[in-house]
Amino acid sequence: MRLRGDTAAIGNPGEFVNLRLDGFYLRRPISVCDVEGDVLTLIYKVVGKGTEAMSEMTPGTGLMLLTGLGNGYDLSLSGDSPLLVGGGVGVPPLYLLAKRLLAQGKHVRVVLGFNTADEVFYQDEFRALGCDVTVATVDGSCGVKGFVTDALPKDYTYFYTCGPMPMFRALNKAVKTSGQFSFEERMGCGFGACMGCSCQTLFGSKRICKDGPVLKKEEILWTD
Amino acid sequence: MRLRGDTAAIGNPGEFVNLRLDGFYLRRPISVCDVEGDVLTLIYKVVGKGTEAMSEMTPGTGLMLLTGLGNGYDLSLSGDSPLLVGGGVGVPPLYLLAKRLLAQGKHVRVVLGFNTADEVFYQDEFRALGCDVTVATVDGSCGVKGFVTDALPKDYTYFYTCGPMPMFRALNKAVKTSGQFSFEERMGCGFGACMGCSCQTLFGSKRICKDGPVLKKEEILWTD
Amino acid sequence: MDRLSVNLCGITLDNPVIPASGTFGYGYEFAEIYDINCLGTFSFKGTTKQPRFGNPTPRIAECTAGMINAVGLQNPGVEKVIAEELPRLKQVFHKPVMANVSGFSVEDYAFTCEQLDKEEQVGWLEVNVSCPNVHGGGMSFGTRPEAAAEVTRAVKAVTTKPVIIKLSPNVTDITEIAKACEAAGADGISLINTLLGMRIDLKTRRPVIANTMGGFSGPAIFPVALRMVYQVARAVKIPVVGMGGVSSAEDVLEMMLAGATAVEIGAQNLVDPMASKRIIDALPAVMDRYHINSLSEITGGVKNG
Amino acid sequence: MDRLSVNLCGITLDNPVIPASGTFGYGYEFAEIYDINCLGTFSFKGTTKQPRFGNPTPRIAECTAGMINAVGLQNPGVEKVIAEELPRLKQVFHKPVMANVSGFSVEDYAFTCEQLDKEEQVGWLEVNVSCPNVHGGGMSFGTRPEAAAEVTRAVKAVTTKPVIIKLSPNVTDITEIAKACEAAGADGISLINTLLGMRIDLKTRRPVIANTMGGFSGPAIFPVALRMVYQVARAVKIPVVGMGGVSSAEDVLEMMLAGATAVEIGAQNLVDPMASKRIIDALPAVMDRYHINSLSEITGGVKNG
Repeated sequence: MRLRGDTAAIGNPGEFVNLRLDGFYLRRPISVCDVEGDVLTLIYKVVGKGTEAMSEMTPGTGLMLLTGLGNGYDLSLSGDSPLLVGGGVGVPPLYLLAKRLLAQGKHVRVVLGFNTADEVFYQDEFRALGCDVTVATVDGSCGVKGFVTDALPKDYTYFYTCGPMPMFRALNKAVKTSGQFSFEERMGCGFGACMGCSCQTLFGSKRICKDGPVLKKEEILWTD
Repeated sequence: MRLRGDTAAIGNPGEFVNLRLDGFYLRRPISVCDVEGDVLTLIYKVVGKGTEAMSEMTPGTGLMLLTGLGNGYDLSLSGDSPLLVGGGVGVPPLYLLAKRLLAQGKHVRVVLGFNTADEVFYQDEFRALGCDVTVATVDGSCGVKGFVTDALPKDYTYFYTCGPMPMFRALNKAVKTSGQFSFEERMGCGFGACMGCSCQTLFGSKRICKDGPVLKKEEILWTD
Repeated sequence: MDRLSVNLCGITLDNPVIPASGTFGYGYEFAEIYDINCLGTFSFKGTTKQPRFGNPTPRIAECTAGMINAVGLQNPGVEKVIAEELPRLKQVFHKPVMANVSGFSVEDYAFTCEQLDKEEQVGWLEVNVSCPNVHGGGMSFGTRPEAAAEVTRAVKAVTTKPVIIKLSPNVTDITEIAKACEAAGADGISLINTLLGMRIDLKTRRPVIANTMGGFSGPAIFPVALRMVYQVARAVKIPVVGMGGVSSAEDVLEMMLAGATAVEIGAQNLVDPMASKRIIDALPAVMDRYHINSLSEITGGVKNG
Repeated sequence: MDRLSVNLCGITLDNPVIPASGTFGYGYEFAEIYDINCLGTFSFKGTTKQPRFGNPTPRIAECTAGMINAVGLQNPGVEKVIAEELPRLKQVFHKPVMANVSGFSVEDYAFTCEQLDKEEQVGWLEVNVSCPNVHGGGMSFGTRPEAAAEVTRAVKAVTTKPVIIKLSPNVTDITEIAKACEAAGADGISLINTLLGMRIDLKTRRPVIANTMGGFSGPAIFPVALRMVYQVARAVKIPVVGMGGVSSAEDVLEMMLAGATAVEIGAQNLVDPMASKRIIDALPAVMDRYHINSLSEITGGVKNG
């Protein structure tokens, strides 16, 4: 979905917007995939009635959304050759991140994980940016057979990731460097008021929507 | 408001339709003003949020409605020169009634009552049909000064009326013949299921939406 | 056994969808619109010993995602219901029907249930101890465990058909009342009746409802209804009939997972006369989407959070 | 006196609009969006004696016209609130603030209230005896008149500021509890806290909320809230603060006609961060439409139906 409007509040890659949808009480948080001038690109998967309604919107429809939500990724720690690891619906926010890192002259490696070939998306877009892209599918129908952890490069200076919890757990064990994880949680407000999405960290409780969604490896309290 | 659709279920003048409006739980009952082929004409006054929403609809919008609701007027009792008395928002249903009576070769007299000249509507349409029309306004700014009861013709064979309760009470005392009144009430379903709009009559309780909205003079139980 | 069918107190229903009392009359208004024999059954208009006109109008108020009604048990009385309504009902509906009964004294309830129990087409007696719209009766029986139990015992003593007690949600602990009814011999529990609600007309500064307050129903109350169905289903062993804001096949499944054996559809019948049929027609596809083979298997199937 | 201003327990508010506890944090998230000094006041995040992380996630479920939350009184504890939160709050809000307090024992409530009572900026203590999301405390105090009265007495004994008791709607007769609090010395009553609700995820067949049930709020509950405000306002002589699904200036007027002196805005702040400001800005025009000169005149102004 591409939207045109005031994107001034959108800063770091890894931030999200919160969409108001007719007939739904709560807003829908969607991570920012790309922003170019006043054009905002959001990529979402139809998982429930809300995203279903979004998929049925016709071009030209007006949407109310809150922008610039969440902390986003901290690029200052990337080093020269950062690694970006995306799993399924976690892939989109890495696109703007890759763009920004490349603009800083970094060598960006991207590993994208999916269940099967039909689910693979955006690998060409990442390549077009100039990233070095590896795809992994669980059933081997595209790229490396297995999980993203089976497709990690040998050396990288730092990592950034977004994806499902099982991937995070595996990745956390597999990585050799420090890095940042972008988490998902059911949110009430999306701007830090309701404490609906709090999680425990090694440094006290954090709100995924306001203190997150990106947390550094060192602060995460792994539970299962 | 003009709507195009299946009007097959619409029979008698005095029937109503029940409109489903986005964002409102209950439907809105609106009396049928006219029906020509597949074109249905509804005239409504903006009194609340529902009618306000209707007034903001753009041409081409689709609407869900139940048609052919209520009993409507019984034309068989009209005699040769029936009298139609409408007050304010009660005027519209009399239009289709007048049309049908004229089609039967009756001489139709119409008395329309309003508060003031700015509220007057549809008198020309009734004249265009070939009715003998008298308008009364409370402040005398148009037609006869006073209430519809101050503008009744001397002789008529029967009467049909729609309007507010105070007008009904006055009219009931003033008329010389029998006739039919079309009532308004807050409705739940509009088709006789919920008993939300029941009223007492001399012949037991009746549902305005199903056994009405039209009641004969002889069955009405006048309270206070 | 068909994948939609369920068994309610020994009687098999083709499906668990039951239009709720007071939203379906005695069936014929709907029979003009579709063949109501597609329903599991329906619960007819609440019947009392004496005829009642009910409350003054306005009896209806609109709310966000719901409505308030204060009809007040308008009905012709049990004698006329048996003499006039049931024969007409028999013409359009050919399955066991649920007889909904209200009263103002324990004797009222017993008398009316005893009469209806003798009617061949009556399959279940749904005893409404929870009407919010009548004074000195109705809900007062549903807010005290002893009173609800007393009504249950009195009705069971004079009837042979399954007795389902319909409970009010306007209580601190609905499981107490459900357990009291079960102990007194109830064959099932149905819930929830309407929440007590109110609206004020800003123009007139009067309550929209002539009776001041009324029963609030519609999709707005679904989460409260689901919670109470879940609580009661875990508190009693007898079948639970869930209702309250159900307006889709998905809602029916959610109610059943929470513990309902069958599900009543209320206000939705009023805003969409085809609602109950639409829900029944939608069930198979929605069941497929959630990998549900047979409805009778999912009652109470919710896993712990 | 301005046409919007009202007096709550001896303190004049510029307007009756008060963001409700748990939907406005300690104010600064909103202060980033607009100048919150336009508010009558606001009730800050429920504070307890000890720090609390609250319940496991998911804590939020969406419903038709509302939401369920089960945050479970997450807060840093009264000591940190006084040491860290209130100084920050003072930077962005320059009016008396309402301190919302919860506890797990009568002593908890008294201790926490005594500490907050000493804080200069605290104008009122709102004592929450109605949190549905914590076990062995919260709501249990709000469902028994004696318990609510005991908390009230204990708090009043150690405080000087007006004490407003926040009641639970999950009871059979809320007026009993309100009257018990009034008799025990409460200076005001606020209601309603959330209705206990539940949703089930059809995909996982688990409750959407990790804690199984939670507090249901939003426009869906407005008719229930209005009814209870009406009942309580007629049962007690102390001021009533109305809340529950209020999302427009019209809703504010309806609450005040029902008997509210001031009105809290809850869930609406979460879906529209500007909601409380929008409502305040809309009030004058809406008052004109309904010929209301001054808000302080309409409290309890509903005529009999």
